[in-house]
Amino acid sequence: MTSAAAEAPACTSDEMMTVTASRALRDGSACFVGIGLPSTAANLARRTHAPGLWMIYESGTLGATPSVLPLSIGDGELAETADTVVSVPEVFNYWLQPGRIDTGFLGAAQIDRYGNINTTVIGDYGAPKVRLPGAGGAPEIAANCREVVVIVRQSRRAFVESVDFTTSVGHGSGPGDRERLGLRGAGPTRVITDLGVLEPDPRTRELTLTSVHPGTTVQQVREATGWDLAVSADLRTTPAPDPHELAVLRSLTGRTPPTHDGRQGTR
Amino acid sequence: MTSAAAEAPACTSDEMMTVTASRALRDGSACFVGIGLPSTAANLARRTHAPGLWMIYESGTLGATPSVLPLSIGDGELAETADTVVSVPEVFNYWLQPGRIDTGFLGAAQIDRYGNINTTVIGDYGAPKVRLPGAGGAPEIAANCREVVVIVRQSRRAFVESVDFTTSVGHGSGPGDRERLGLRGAGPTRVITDLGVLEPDPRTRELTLTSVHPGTTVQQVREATGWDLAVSADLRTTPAPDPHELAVLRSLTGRTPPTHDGRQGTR
Amino acid sequence: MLVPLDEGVRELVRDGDTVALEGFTHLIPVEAGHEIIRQGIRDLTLVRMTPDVVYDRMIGAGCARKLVFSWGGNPGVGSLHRFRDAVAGGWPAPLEIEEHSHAGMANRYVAGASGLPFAVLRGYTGTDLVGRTPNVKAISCPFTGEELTAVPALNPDVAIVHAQRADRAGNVQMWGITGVQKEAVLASSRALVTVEEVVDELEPVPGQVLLPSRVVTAVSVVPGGARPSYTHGYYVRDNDAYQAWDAISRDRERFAEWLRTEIHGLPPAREGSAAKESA
Amino acid sequence: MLVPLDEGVRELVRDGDTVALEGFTHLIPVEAGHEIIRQGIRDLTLVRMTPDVVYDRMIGAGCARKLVFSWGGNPGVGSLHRFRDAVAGGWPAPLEIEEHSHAGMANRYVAGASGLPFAVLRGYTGTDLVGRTPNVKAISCPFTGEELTAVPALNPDVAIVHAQRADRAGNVQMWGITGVQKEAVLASSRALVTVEEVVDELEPVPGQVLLPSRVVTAVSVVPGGARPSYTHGYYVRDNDAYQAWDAISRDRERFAEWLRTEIHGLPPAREGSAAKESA
Repeated sequence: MTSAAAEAPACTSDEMMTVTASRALRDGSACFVGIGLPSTAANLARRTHAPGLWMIYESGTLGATPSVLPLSIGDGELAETADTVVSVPEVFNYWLQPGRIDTGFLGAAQIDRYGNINTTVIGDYGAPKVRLPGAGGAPEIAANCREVVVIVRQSRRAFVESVDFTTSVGHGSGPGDRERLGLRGAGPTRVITDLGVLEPDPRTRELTLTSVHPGTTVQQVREATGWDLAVSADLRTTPAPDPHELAVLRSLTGRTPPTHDGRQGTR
Repeated sequence: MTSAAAEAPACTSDEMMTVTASRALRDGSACFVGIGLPSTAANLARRTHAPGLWMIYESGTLGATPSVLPLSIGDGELAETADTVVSVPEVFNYWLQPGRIDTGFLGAAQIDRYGNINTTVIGDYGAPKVRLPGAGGAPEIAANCREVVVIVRQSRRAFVESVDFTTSVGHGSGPGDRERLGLRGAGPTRVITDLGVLEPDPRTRELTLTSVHPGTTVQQVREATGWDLAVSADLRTTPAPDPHELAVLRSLTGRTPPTHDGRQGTR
Repeated sequence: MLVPLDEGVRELVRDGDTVALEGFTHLIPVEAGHEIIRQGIRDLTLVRMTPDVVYDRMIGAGCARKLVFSWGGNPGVGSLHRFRDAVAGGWPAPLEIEEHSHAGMANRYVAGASGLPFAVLRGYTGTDLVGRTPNVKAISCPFTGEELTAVPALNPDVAIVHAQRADRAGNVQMWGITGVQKEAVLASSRALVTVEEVVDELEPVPGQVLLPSRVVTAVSVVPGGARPSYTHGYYVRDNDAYQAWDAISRDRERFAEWLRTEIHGLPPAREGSAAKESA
Repeated sequence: MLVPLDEGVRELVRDGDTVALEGFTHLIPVEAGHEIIRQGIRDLTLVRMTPDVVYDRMIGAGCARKLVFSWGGNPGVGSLHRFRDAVAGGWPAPLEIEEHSHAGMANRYVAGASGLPFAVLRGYTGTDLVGRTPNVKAISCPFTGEELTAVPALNPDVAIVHAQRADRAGNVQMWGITGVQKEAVLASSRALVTVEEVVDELEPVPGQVLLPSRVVTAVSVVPGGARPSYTHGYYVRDNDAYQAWDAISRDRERFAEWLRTEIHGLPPAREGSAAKESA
């Protein structure tokens, strides 16, 4: 058993990222799930260590237990397998806003050193280089979930010194900002990438590399980051996926039709 | 046919009041119905001249078509026969508040010359002579229905110079008051009693006797009123119930168990 | 999660709590109210849109310090005599009251369920309700300048509701007229639900409201727990009992006797011949 | 009440209107959107939480002057290319945008449905959305002083939604994921509903939302009217069509050809050999 990591089957960096994200979800907790990597990670968690994970999709399906990965936040199977389906205003007002959701999963087109997220626009708002889908549920997920986990592939394009547009507030410009803004959740507690895991420094709130995935070097992570990335004194190596996790993940993604490409962030 | 009134069967003053109230409801209109006389009048209307009357009870039953008079605003038959049952917040917020209801029916323990209504307390609020049930849905029915019809037995005890407590605003203290208060409905357009019909004077908003029931004198109505009651120059005699109306009313009340005594105002 | 009623009340309801036993004619948690009387819980702030016979009993038994409500009556019958006696006569204890309109109370629960400190509505304006509580204030629309009314959120310590059934995980299902119960449960710190029965699987029903187990603290199986009100699909309203309450509750002594025999299961105090028929 | 789709659109939707074709992945009124394109209606302010391919088509066809939204994408696929081209390239016409969060848009509809000028929520704070529209403002709780966010009501001229079925009186029934459609209909001055079928009696269904006929202006029977989205209980989502839209919409000419053949039923313009296969 001590050599489990060494024996772990080879996996892709996306698989590494998804399995790591799934492990961030506690059994019995409530999770606000977006389509794409968050949904894959949540469904993996529910089929491995967290069978009691309670998944909410913003379409109003509370406690959905889909047998395949949904292609959209409004797939029919989510409604069919949910404990109940409520209206969209109810999801946001009665479930998300009062802080009933433990974990919110978010994607990002850009993220800065304080975990602030852009999913709106690259470049100037009035004359955009790339117009992105926009906010969706993200601003209030980031504000009101007890904690937020961000899943995003790491690159200098995505990990920027300063986001072009703050769609969702992470830790603002540092300590005390969330409190000043009246945001009641803890904000991003983990950013899980294909290279490693970043967590806000408890003192400075700056995202700090706390774990690198097996086979990845700190230098590689720093090179994929658009700011001078801090590294934890207590840097760990992310435990590799175990064979069961990988088998379940591959079975899940294998059952998913090809139109689902897993790159849609919060939906 | 011209002698229909003369041939009308003898009826009680309560029957006269209920039939007159039922005639105030237009076919196809939406009516916010309270238990007691309003419910009796609305159900009578639906079985006579207004088969398309759409009845809302504040319990959330929209479009109920009960076969007997309900004993409470939350009877099971209301739910079973309704087009749909919605939550209580939805009744008030989505249906009453935006002005979707044509007619609100209200009862009163006291009513003053401007149609302001008390259903809260007789005497001093802190040391009441009679503690009444309170507001219920009445303040917002009075504010937000397109018009309000009040049904109340006429007496000096009920028709007072000034109400001990304004539970629901009628025409305030006269012309322009509803507009100043931001109340969007027209307020009480008719007060139907066991003696006659009072309507607000178009200029002064003061309740004015516009119709007396057959066999009732103006003097009788004035004696049952706690202020110097104005009488319309165009005073009419209320058309008596026709035999069909009376037969339907008696069949309705005959099917209603004796626990229903019809004196409960807005519920 | 599944506990006997006495245990559920003992664990969830404490002296001094703000408690909402909600129900809109249908599904009124009457038995839970009786258990609160039985346990002698005191100084409660009772909250409910439509306090009826169960609150009349709790007030008469001395459980309440304050009542927050919008319409207090015996539906289809008339007045609540114990409530009147407490307000006007201070018996068995003075009862503070805070009253609202239905629209106001409903929106106060909605704000509470939504994690907001207040709600906005078109209501109260021009009425004497405004001057009788600090909990109604004017608010201006920041876009149009129009003046509206604000009421603060209601967030009871405990909500108590009755429902048709629950599953073993504690998910609760109710249907028919469901009133403001969902909002009351979501607005409260704790929730006790009495149900007619527990089933393996909650077959969906048209018009159902489902309360996920994570917002329910305890479920107690209490068949008939809403009597004399009704449970849609299980039993009908006992209209005679509401009528009978009028006579029982008019008189302090007759009410005390009712409490003694019907709630506490003691032998009648006044009639020697009836003393053998203990409950 | 029951009218053909072309007549319903002609009577309810006018140049310059604010129109909300709502649907949350499920029950998207795609055919009604196509009919708007076909009738050449212009200068619309399009409102929707989740503009997807049908709005991409309407924008590309030049129907829209402005878009009010919270998430614009091709669900499960990626970007909306016609939307992007209108925003970044001004083609075929400049598109003004006003963007919100989902929570903000949902509450704007709720306020609109409730006859209130604004809604209050915990949202937007600290984001750059705030500076980009005058329609997000701070508001203080009059009881606690806490600062929250206000958004103005949305009250479109016309709401257009798709539902499973209606009865002959025009009562509409939908179930499955029902999103924000009830609020959109109640918030709007007029409402057009396309349905899969008309039935004599609307048998109640668990989870249903019923829109009483008095809030529905017109019903049109349009079987398959939500394709390529889905209608719960009738047909499933055509995921390939969403995928295919990505390629069609990337290119202005290919999109124009698609409009010509698929919406206007004209023969292909570019391929001589295909000209005989007119739609």
